Amino acid sequence: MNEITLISVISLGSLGTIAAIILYMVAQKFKVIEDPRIDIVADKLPGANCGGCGYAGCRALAEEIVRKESLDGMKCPPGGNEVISDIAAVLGLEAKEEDPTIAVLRCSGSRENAPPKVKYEGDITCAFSHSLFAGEGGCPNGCLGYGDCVVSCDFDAMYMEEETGLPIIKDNCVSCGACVKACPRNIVEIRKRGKKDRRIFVSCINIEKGGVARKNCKVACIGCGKCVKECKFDAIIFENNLAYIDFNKCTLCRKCPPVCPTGAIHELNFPPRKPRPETRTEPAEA
Amino acid sequence: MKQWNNFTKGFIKDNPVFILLLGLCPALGVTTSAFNGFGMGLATTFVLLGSNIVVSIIKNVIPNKVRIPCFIVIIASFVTIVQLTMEAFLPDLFDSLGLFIPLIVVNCLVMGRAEAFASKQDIWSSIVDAMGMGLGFTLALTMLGGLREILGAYSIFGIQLIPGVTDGMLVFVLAPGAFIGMGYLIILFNYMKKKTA
Amino acid sequence: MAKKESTFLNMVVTLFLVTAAASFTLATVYNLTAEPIAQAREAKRQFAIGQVVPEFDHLESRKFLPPGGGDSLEFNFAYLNNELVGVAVNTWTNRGYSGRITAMVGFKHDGTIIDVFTLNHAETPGLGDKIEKGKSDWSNQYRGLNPAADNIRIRQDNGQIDAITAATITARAFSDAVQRAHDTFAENVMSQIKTEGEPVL
Amino acid sequence: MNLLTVSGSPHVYTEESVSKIMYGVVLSLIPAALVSFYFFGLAAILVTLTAVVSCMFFEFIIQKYLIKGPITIFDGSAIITGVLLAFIVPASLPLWMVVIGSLVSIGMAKMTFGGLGKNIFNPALVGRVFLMISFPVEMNMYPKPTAFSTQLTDIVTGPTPLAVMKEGVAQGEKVSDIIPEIPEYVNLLMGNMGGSVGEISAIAILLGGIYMLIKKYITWEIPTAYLGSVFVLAGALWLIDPEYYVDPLFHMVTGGLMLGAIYMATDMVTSPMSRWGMIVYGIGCGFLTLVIRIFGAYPEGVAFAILIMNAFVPLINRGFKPKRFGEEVKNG
Amino acid sequence: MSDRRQNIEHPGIINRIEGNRIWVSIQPQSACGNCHSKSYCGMAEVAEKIVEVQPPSADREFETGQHVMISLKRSLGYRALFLGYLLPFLILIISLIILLSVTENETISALTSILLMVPYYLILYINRDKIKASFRFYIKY
Amino acid sequence: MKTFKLGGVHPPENKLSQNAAIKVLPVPETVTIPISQHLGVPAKPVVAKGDKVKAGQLIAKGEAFISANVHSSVSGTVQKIDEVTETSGYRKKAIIIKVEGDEWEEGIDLSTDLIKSITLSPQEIVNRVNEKGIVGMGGATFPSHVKLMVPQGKKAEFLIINGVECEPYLTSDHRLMLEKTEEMLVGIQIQMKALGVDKAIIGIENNKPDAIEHVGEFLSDYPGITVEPLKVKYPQGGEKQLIKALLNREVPSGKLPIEVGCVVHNVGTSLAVYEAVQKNKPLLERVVTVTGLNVKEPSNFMVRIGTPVANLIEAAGGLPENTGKIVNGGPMMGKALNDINAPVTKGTSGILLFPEKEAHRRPVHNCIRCGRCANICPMGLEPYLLAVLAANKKFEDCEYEKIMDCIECGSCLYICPSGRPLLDQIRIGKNETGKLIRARHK
Amino acid sequence: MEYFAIVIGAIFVNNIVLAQFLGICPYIGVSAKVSTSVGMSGAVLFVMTLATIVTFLIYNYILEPFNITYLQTISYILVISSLVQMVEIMLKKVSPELYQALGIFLPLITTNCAIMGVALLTIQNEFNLLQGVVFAISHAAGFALAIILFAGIREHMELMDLPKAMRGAPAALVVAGILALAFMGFAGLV
Ligand SMILES: Cc1cc2nc3c(=O)[nH]c(=O)nc-3n(C[C@H](O)[C@H](O)[C@H](O)COP(=O)(O)O)c2cc1C
Ligand SMILES: Cc1cc2nc3c(=O)[nH]c(=O)nc-3n(C[C@H](O)[C@H](O)[C@H](O)COP(=O)(O)O)c2cc1C
Ligand SMILES: Cc1cc2nc3c(=O)[nH]c(=O)nc-3n(C[C@H](O)[C@H](O)[C@H](O)COP(=O)(O)O)c2cc1C
Ligand SMILES: Cc1cc2nc3c(=O)[nH]c(=O)nc-3n(C[C@H](O)[C@H](O)[C@H](O)CO)c2cc1C
Ligand code: SF4
Ligand code: SF4
Ligand code: SF4
Ligand code: SF4
Ligand code: FES
Repeated sequence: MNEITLISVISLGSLGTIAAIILYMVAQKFKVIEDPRIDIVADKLPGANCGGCGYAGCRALAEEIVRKESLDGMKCPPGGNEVISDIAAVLGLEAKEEDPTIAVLRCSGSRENAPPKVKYEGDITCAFSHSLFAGEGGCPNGCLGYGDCVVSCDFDAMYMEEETGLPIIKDNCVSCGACVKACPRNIVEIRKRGKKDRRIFVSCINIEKGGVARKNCKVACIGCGKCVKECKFDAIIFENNLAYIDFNKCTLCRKCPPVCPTGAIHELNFPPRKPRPETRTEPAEA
Repeated sequence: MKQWNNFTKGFIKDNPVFILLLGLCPALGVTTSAFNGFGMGLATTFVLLGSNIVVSIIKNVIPNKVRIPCFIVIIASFVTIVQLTMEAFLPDLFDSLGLFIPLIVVNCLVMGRAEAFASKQDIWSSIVDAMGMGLGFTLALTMLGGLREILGAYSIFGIQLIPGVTDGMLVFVLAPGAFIGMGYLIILFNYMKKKTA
Repeated sequence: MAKKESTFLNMVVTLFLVTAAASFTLATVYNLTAEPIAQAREAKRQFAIGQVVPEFDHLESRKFLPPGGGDSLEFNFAYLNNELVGVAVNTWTNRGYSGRITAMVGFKHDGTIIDVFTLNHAETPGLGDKIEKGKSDWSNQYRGLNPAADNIRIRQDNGQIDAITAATITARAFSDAVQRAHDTFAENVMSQIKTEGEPVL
Repeated sequence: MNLLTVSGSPHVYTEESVSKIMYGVVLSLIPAALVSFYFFGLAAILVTLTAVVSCMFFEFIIQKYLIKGPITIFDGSAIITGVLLAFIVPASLPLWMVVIGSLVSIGMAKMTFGGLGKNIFNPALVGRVFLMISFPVEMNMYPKPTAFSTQLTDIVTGPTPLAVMKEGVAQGEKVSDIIPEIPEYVNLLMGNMGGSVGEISAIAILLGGIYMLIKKYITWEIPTAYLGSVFVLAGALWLIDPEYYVDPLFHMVTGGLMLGAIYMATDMVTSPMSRWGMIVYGIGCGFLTLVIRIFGAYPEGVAFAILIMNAFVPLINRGFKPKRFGEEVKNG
Repeated sequence: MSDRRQNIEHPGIINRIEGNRIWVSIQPQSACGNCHSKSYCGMAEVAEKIVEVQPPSADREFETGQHVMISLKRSLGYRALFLGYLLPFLILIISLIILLSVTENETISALTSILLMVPYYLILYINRDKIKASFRFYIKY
Repeated sequence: MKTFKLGGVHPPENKLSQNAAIKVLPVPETVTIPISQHLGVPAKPVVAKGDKVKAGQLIAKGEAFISANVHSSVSGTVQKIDEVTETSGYRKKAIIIKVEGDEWEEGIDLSTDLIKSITLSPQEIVNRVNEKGIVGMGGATFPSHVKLMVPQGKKAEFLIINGVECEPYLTSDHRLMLEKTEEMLVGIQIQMKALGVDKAIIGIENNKPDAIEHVGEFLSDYPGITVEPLKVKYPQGGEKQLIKALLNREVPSGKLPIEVGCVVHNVGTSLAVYEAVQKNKPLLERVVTVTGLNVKEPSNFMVRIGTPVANLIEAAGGLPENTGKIVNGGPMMGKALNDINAPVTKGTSGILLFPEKEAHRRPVHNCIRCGRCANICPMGLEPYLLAVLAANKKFEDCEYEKIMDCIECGSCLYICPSGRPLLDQIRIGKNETGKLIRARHK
Repeated sequence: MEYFAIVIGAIFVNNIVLAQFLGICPYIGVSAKVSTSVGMSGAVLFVMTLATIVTFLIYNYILEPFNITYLQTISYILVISSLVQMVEIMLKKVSPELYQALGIFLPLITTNCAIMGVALLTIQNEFNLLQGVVFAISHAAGFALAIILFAGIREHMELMDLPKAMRGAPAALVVAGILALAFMGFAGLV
């Protein structure tokens, strides 16, 4: 061992040890209390930071899950049950299956069904036009069609359809709920996806009296109550001139849509019906 | 297959420079030519490889709490080795990389890999990971260096593209060109990542 | 994850061992590379001297302070068969565009410039780096000039050297370095050389 | 009857619009353009045309294929950028370099940030500085003014008055010895000197400036603060040592100062909003211009000065707010 | 997030409640913390800091584990910066310059001025109660 | 000439109807009287379907502190009390009365004699103003009795009468000052008595020289009242701007005029106060200007509250063929109407018709940061910033930048060369910021 | 005059971020808010100065005399990283409140290229102690200038709704590029 080596080993050895002890003390003081499982859980989450879970972001949810050591009431809309059960496996917890959900638009007041009576100009947002007036079609509850919801969707799951002036929700919706918050009129609702993606819901939220509602919009729920009578499962609630189908009770029996005189009850992703003219009412004569 | 993914992820999907934005200082500082970028990339790869190997070998004998100081020492040693060897055998490259060789020690890429990967994985995975990340780094630096060299001097790896014309758009050899080139390459890589994903 | 328990003693020991091992390795590498590094440096110097003086078989070096003040210049007296074939002066200037420029200037015994060679600089690539031999022929202008008779300032300063386009500053600085070499040469060496080839000092 | 319109108040609007302002500015540039066409002839016309066309072209391409947004090339802002870019390069610049400058101006400095109104740096100046550093040789050769020249090649070039002055001072010559090498003030004022396409005639630019002031396209604060601070600072230096520092008038009429102070520093997109902010910004521009002109490597500092101050604009806007109503209560 | 408010805010989690006193733990980001690749980067230490906050109005109830936003007057942030970094910096360099010109010995000057940090921190330590009184954190929501 | 200092714009004045004397509009067949025509809590109906009512009879009672009584403007039968589509298209409660004859409630003095002597005590005045449902006629329809009660610890020094009428087109206040001069002046004295002040200043913009002169002629009989001509500049009539112009006092941010010893009332309000106090007449009719470049006979009408707007337009020569927009109020602050059958309310100062060509917003560009909006904002705000902060949902920053000080005068949107929807976005910002602030104080 | 040249050179001509590419990580990472970047600049000022003094001592009194300068890199990184952390730990010990206030005001400082680079450059330039300190302070000032300017721009850009592809790092780098272009105007000042 020559001199240089000796000096090197001695000087660096002592320097290094001193420095390292300091570093160690620091590490000691700034103990990273973070549970390593948080990282693991956060890794499983999709990382969309959409806030759909009700926490500030994916990491916040991870922290919460690890802290509570339970998955009660925790959901990750974009990741769905898969992610949650993944996490459950990692943490050795039990995951509760949540029914998959999706956003639906509860208004059909397209340009054709609710023709414009005035023309709106100004800031192209639903928020402002809602604060200004009832909307071009005149329905004070209906969709304004300026797409605040579309802008709020981080998952590219919505777009505005040009002819109808209504937003369309695509199948890749992860039900994060951003659009629900964005809509000033609460038109978007998160509902159960249903078996085979089949859904039945009243596509109207207008609480005006039937005649008034009908004047503005051909496909409004006019509060006639026929569907309520038709439903065998008490799934339809009637309040404020408006029918609402409770998706927890609805069995997708498809009895109610045909009885609606205005065709306000929508059924999605069902196979086409056999024509049965006697029960079927044409939705809204012109 | 898994190792292969580990190996290739650093090229585009997790490219350390353009996607993860690690070690931007050397990426900007030394890439006046494709060759410099390449050299720096290899030097970093060497350090990465060396420290990953050593860390994963000794990870079990190091008390957890002094792990960071130990990693620092190991990494710094490899950096110094590169420094000395390069000065001895590639003096010209050593001159043009200058300050950025010792600065490999603070390159987040190296420390991050040691801490996040090598200290947890077995030695083979660590090697694959180091090679993949290192080559991704090298690729990025060579690309940026190549871009700057082509635009800034109309040459690539020192070969003139237009005979007789030596002065390109000088900006690209200078500081602004580094930033601008990097900015647009990041866009390109984000785009490619999206495409491949 | 490391499984080893962290006690103060084993930590200090580990740390010391790691650093000691590191420094031992480094010292070894250093010892191994010390020689090649020195060689590389020497080769570089020899190469630069070779660029500015004719073939030689033996060198003698001495340092002189330049008359204008500042760091001393290294004079390399090159001999072939004990005849002085030229003096390679390692000169500098601080008037460059960015940082110091160092260059080797070869003189004949009477102060005529044999050739010049840029050693180190931080001038702008593409502009000032044209003082490098590999980048442009610009520096060949100095060949054969004798600063005692010729004005080696650039044209803008009423000399006879063409400046580099758009890099006047660098060109001016380079001339300053050559001038410094010559001034030192004239003061310390020229007076002592009587005839061509005679060994000095 | 057609549908009634519903909108928030107010229901009346000014006649002014973005494109009206922009075309107004283009109009005000005509005197300067005429002078330069007179002195630099066909070359100047070609450079200007190339810049305008390529700026509009690049804006179109980027809006159509990259941003995929509305196409607004006729709002006039790209035209101004083109004209001004042409005005601050030498008339002898190869046209392909002009095209590169336009690409940088529009593509890098403007569209990168989202187009009109969103850019942080003055696009034309970014283009010029980019060219200046990329092609130092070509950007340093200025054609000598000759009336109605149609020559395109082998134009006689020479240094600008500022370059002559800088070079002279750098060699230790006295200012009074250099002055004779420079055209007389009347000529400088009219534009009979070496320089970029459109910057030469202080008079023509002032005319345009006055038109813009009357039309309220610009406000007085920035030009006044800019020119004023240059004048005062240069004057102070001149008083200290008139043989080393040239008189302030020289600084006012040479180089791109007039064009910069009236057209470039005033670009509303890249300048502060409040009055005091503008004044600070103008003084900053003036100070930096002089520092670069006198102490830096470049003979001309206007472009750099304005770009650097552009970077300060967000901070200035934070620091200098308009006076709020009811902020400080002074009851009379 | 832009930056026009008078207060600096930081999210945190309530760590401990004892009667009227509330401690909130916050995780300051490291310098590279904004960088989305921090998980790759070992330099990005995550160190927890625990802050005692001013009890908010009595009618609000809190529980441990609750996410809250704590805020501090911006001017206090600058004051902390001054006391924590700028003042020692000034002491360091002023003493260095004075010592250099007096002693003309670099080692002594450098070592002395570094050692001056010790009394500085001591003074801070002695005054810690005063400092404590002036730095008040509030729970915003 | 006096004016406020910060900002301001000068849109074309277009006072087309300034020489049209006030005409009394015939009583319509039915009137629709909304129960909420004022700022504050809606009034509660005190009549039921089928009830017979007389003109001047109380039909809805304002029970809260900030609320106002509503009286029937006609005699007839209550047809129904129902939600009717309001001018905005939303549905609000209103009392619909079928007109039968023109019978008035007892005790209302319908003569035109001028009664000068003020017999009531200040407290009685305030009560009377409250009882008769007087609200501000200057646009904000703030219940006037609230303003006449000086809060404890504050002292009123000046009563300021807003005769500025700075909005283009509108002329109702102008005509009122010319035709009901003395009634207005007595009304001012009543308010002075109620407030206990001895100085009142009527501010009138200089584009109404006849009004300034005419009112001036009577002043010798009314001590303490002065007239001050003001430079023509919008929004001179904003109360903060008016106080600044007249007294050079600035109402501090977020405070009321009383903070600087002032109470501001409109000339129309003064007339209403006169009628309520001296004649016992509730607020059931008002002057409305019907105007517009295409309108055949731009006119000023005395209209019963509840009359459909369509009737007014008919009386002014009918609805022009190419009407593109109908505005309730002035062009700068008025609301665009959804429906031409909407009723006139206490706050309707004008009906403004725009031809199709001028009914539209300009094309929208990116903000070019020209700073004009900030230059003309009479509150010294930075509308471009507020708008973009609001659009980005940064409401805390909005608060810091004083969005709540915006008086929604519309000058910024008027001036912006890029046609940015500045005020639209600022309104949303104010809304949300307001919620934020209120939530914090909860 | 020599010090003047060091100062001007370090702040404007050879700005540490814009011309020497050191400290790019904090430039991109900590520049979201003006106040944070001001705070960060203050902290860097202190740490850079302290680190320069300490490494100066180490170099001149250990490495150089014992002829082991090849251990420069490894000893610097050890010394600087423990120093940086020691400052924090000291603060925490002497005044927890102060430390906490800093905690929510500032990110932690870490050993980055800027600090390490300046320490190395001081030695490379063969400065004496005072020159070295002035050099470090000036570089810290240059860092502050770049990062605060950029924080202002970034706050502004946040409201500007940039094209999606540009947001984040690309915009930061293009702005840095243009800033570097503009700073070239200071060329030749020293
Ligand atoms: C980025 C940049 C790099 C430069 N590099 C050099 C250089 O290396 N050498 C030099 O002499 N001038 C350099 N300059 C200075 C300019 O080219 C300067 O205008 C020129 O040297 C003055 O010469 P002139 O008299 O030919 O105009 C540089 C300028 C800039 C902006
Ligand atoms: C809650 C509230 C309380 C008010 N109290 C008073 C008051 O005590 N005295 C007063 O003179 N005005 C008072 N005002 C009236 C305002 O100052 C102002 O005149 C009214 O909002 C209409 O103003 P504008 O038409 O300029 O918008 C009050 C307004 C509000 C909203
Ligand atoms: C921008 C703006 C302009 C206004 N212009 C007038 C006006 O011209 N005339 C008027 O009487 N009130 C105007 N007002 C309303 C006044 O601010 C204030 O509310 C009114 O004079 C108070 O009197 P009142 O309660 O009797 O209505 C305006 C308000 C604003 C915000
Ligand atoms: C008074 C005025 C000055 C302008 N100056 C410039 C300028 O110097 N450079 C430029 O590229 N555009 C200029 N423009 C045009 C426009 O504002 C510019 O293209 C925007 O910066 C692009 O967003 C100017 C416009 C006006 C109205
Ligand atoms: S449609 Fe609505 S719920 Fe579905 S992903 Fe988009 S924002 Fe979320
Ligand atoms: S659903 Fe709601 S947010 Fe979406 S367009 Fe309709 S009104 Fe707007
Ligand atoms: S509407 Fe508000 S922001 Fe706009 S000018 Fe008027 S007060 Fe200012
Ligand atoms: S007036 Fe319009 S374009 Fe000008 S700054 Fe305001 S918002 Fe922007
Ligand atoms: S690589 Fe330089 S600071 Fe991160």
